[in-house]
Amino acid sequence: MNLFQPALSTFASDVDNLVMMITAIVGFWYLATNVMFFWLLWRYRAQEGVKALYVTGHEPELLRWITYPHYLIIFMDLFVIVGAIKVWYNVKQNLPEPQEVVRVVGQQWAWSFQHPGADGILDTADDIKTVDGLHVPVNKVVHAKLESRDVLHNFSIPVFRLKQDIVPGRVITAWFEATQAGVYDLQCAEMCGIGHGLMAGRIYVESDEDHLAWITANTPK
Amino acid sequence: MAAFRPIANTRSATGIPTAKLAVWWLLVSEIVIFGGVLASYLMHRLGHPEWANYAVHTQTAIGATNTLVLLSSSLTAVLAHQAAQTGDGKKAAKFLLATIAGACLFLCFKAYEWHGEIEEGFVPWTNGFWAFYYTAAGIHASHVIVGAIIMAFVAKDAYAGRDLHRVENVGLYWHFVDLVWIFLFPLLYIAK
Amino acid sequence: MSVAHDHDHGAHDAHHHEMSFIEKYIFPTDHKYIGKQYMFTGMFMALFGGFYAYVFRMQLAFPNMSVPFFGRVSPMEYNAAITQHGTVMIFWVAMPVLIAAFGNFLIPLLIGADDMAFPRLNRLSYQIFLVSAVVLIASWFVPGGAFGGAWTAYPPLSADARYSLTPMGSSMWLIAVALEFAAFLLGGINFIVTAMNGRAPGMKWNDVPMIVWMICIASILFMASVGPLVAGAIMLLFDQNLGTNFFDPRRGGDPILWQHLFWFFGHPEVYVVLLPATGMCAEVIPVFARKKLFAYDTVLYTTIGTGVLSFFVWAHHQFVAGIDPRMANVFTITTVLISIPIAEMVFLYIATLYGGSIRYTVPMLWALGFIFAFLIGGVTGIYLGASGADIYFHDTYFVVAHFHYTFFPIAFIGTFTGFTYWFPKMFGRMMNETLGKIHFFGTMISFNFIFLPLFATGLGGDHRRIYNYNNFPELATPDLQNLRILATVALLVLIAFQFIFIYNTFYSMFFGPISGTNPWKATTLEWTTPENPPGHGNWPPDNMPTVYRGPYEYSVPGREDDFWPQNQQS
Amino acid sequence: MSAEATHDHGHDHGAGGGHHEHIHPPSHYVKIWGVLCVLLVVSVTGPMLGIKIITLITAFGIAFVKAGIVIKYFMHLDTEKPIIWYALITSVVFMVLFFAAVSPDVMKHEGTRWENVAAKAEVARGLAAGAEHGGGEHEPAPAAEVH
Repeated sequence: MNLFQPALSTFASDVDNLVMMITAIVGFWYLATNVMFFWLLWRYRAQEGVKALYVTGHEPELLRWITYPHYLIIFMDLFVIVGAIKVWYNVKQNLPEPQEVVRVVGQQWAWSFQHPGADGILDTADDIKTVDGLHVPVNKVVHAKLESRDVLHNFSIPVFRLKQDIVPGRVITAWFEATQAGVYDLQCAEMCGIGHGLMAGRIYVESDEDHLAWITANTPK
Repeated sequence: MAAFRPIANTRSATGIPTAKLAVWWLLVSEIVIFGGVLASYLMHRLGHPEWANYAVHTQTAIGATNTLVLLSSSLTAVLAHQAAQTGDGKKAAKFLLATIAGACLFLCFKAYEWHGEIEEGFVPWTNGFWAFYYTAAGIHASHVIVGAIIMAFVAKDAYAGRDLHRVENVGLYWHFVDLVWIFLFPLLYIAK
Repeated sequence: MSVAHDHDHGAHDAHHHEMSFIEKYIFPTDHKYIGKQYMFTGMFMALFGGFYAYVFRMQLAFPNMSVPFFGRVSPMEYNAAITQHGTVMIFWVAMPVLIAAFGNFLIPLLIGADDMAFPRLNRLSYQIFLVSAVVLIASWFVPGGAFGGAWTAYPPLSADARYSLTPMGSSMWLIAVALEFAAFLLGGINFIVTAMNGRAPGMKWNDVPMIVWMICIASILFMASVGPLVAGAIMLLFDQNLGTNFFDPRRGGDPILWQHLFWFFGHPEVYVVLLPATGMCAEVIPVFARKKLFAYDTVLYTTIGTGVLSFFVWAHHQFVAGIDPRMANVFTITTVLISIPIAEMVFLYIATLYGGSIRYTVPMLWALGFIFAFLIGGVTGIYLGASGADIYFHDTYFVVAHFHYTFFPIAFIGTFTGFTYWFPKMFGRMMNETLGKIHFFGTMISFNFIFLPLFATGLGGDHRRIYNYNNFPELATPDLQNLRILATVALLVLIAFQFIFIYNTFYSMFFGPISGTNPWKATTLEWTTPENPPGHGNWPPDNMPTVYRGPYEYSVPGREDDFWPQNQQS
Repeated sequence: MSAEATHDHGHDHGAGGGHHEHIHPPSHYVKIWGVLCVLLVVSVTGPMLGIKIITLITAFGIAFVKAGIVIKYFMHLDTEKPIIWYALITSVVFMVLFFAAVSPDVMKHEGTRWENVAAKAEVARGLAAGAEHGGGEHEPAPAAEVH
């Protein structure tokens, strides 16, 4: 059974590694806590003639058992914070120079895409407009200008580990660099009304030659 | 309204009378309600310099008069409290009636003002400024109305010499209504 | 003020006053009856919330099949079902049962008072709540259908009927929620004031049972966070019905503002319901471990720390929702930091078991089950609080599974803990232990089988609020579909086990063995009432309890009994 | 004034059970009301000078002074228990926090990788229309596509 989506953008494996690191940290705590928990439950079950201890919990030699693990949690929190911010900075704040800029427009309940066409510039006569299919070259930094005509939508490509809400009235820029050619799902991940469950798109990641051929074939006359 | 009081009501572990403590907590919840409106208004106002053009049409004179009315009604509210402290329920009731009169006067000015503005075509759906103008002042005005009604009940009891501690409590609420207006006045009228 | 002396007579008169049927059962002011009203209204609403869950889980497992008792689920009905499920479970089940029902029933009893400080305000609070529930239920049957814009109600979808296509449904939903807030503001003021002022003589701050602290701190959190959303609800109502433009970007408004207004309340709200549930554990674990709560003061400080921190984390719900990415870094730090007080609190509860003499009664099992389940909910929250990982997890079933591992323990396991523990005090009879244990294990096992698969589908990329995954090729795989079916089957099992609970409750209420006034041999004041269940006023007015010690004095050395009630002088 | 206010007269009020308070004569409150009225006049006339910094000080600075006077002398918060102070201050601080954390998204119209084009267009349109057209009425909202 292979549940997980492949990691097919330059930052997808960063996100996955962060998830692995968090899994290691919280998995350790989860197991440690549960071992302690169930051991205590078994060890201190009610037994004939055994009276419970009378302690307040403020005795230093007992409270140590709480505070030392606690310092360790604070220490490990730092790893999570630093790791999360590093990935976040790379995906959401840092913006590498674009090699291609596309416009993505969400509306109830369909996608439309505007590609720059042969001249590589948006909003010129040779722009290619498509519905429900976004065509991008592989191994190129692509900027997506996200716009909405009506309500909130979300530009989500699971294989790229990319997700960004589209807010009407705003232009939000997302970036990605695909690492493998193919056809993948592009989904709306923000409640946008009755047809939210129908708002599917496809992203076509093409090699340079295929992409050029697609542009040539579809440039409006 | 000589109400039955549970023992819980008559205790005072904090040293603050129970009803007064409740009013203070009520004010805490009111601060965040008005805080939400005013913070939202303020961030839009600072982000939209063009709203100054719309704010020109608010009538500072009426706003200032209403500020005076509310300040004066706060004075009568605190005088009612003072009378209640000395145990003079009838005097407290009279001062409360004066406060209610202030509330009514405030609402009359408000109605006149809004009538004129609506006549000129400034309605809540005109633009963002007028939406906030009517909403913020409207929530405040609804507090004025509620305060006046509660004061009428308290005045009735106070006149009969019952539950004089309520005079102070309703006064606290009234001063808070006054406080909100003290901030609404410059935000909606003066800043142009 | 100096003449307000008449209350002494008032208090005495009322105890001699015979109450009519209507006064006692329909419009009671007695805190115990109002508590029970809240309890049963909440449980009644849980039936609706559960039914909606059944409808949409069936649709997800068997797309486009006719669901028994419902029929075919249209996309509109699916959206309405998930929206109303969320709204009902949080605002009409978790809030009324955990805060209002237990708060009303327990606070006066545990602090040794005869009633709430303002009994009629209390009754008004319940009545407003009841109206809000009626408005909500009515909104499911109006033309256009129930509101389906998710419980977060993000505009512009919720602000404009041309987008949501539910003109009446969305306004009535909003009015119902606003009324519910008003009810809990009144109730909250009452709880806080009663606990601050109405305590029995001698009860110092560290003699107050933890559940009272928890409910009061929760009420304060609610009060301090809900204001902006009340204002926002008025603004959204105007947007819907007057055509104002607070949240509509076409005309100068800003939809992001609503998200902030909502989550500024929405996140503290999680802790508003969490704290009472942890409070139940703090009461139940010491009783059945026959041991003092481990480090009372520290538990209290971690609670306050959690409450304060909960105001600084709200935007982690909005990491990818269009806020400035730089702000996300601040909120990542605060969010991960909240693990510090919460982890400490869980450790302290576990540490209470050390050296104990643990009896595995039904309430104790539920309390331990809460810790077990909440641990999973807690650790999975770290994934979502870490902004980098949230890019992938946002709005997937991983989120759904995470918050159900917090909310299910809170709203159901916490409630079962408190309900089975205080049942003898509420109804004077014991519940059946065997049925209780069957219900416990059945619920715990099936609950885990609902939500563990959903972590997996979330990792696999399942987005929330999608009524049919067949439209997305990557998600329409048999592997994922089998997990969805597993979750749905587990839900059916879970629902089936609840009938045991319902039977046990109503049978024991009338035919269970008489419990006596202190069946668990507990120390807190509610177990010292002369009558069981306590009569009006709880204690005779001339013999109200006085407190001499803390609430968890179990197994004190040198004493014959292993418990030492708070009101016993020696 | 504060020395007088903190002076303990030991007057016991039934319901309070140990709540002490000093009773001022009515003239005391009338004086405070007079001060408030003078401040009101200043806050209205100050902005008429048309100097921005004076407008800000007189309008908002004086609003805080007036609020302080009402809170201290009318609501008697100065003689109230500290717990009330903490509760009120906390709620105000939370609102400041709310403003601080939300304004980067709502007050600002652009930021890292996003731009609020609708708000910018609204500002430009409103400024261009100028004060004469006053209301800044919108054109009727474009009808949403019907599906």
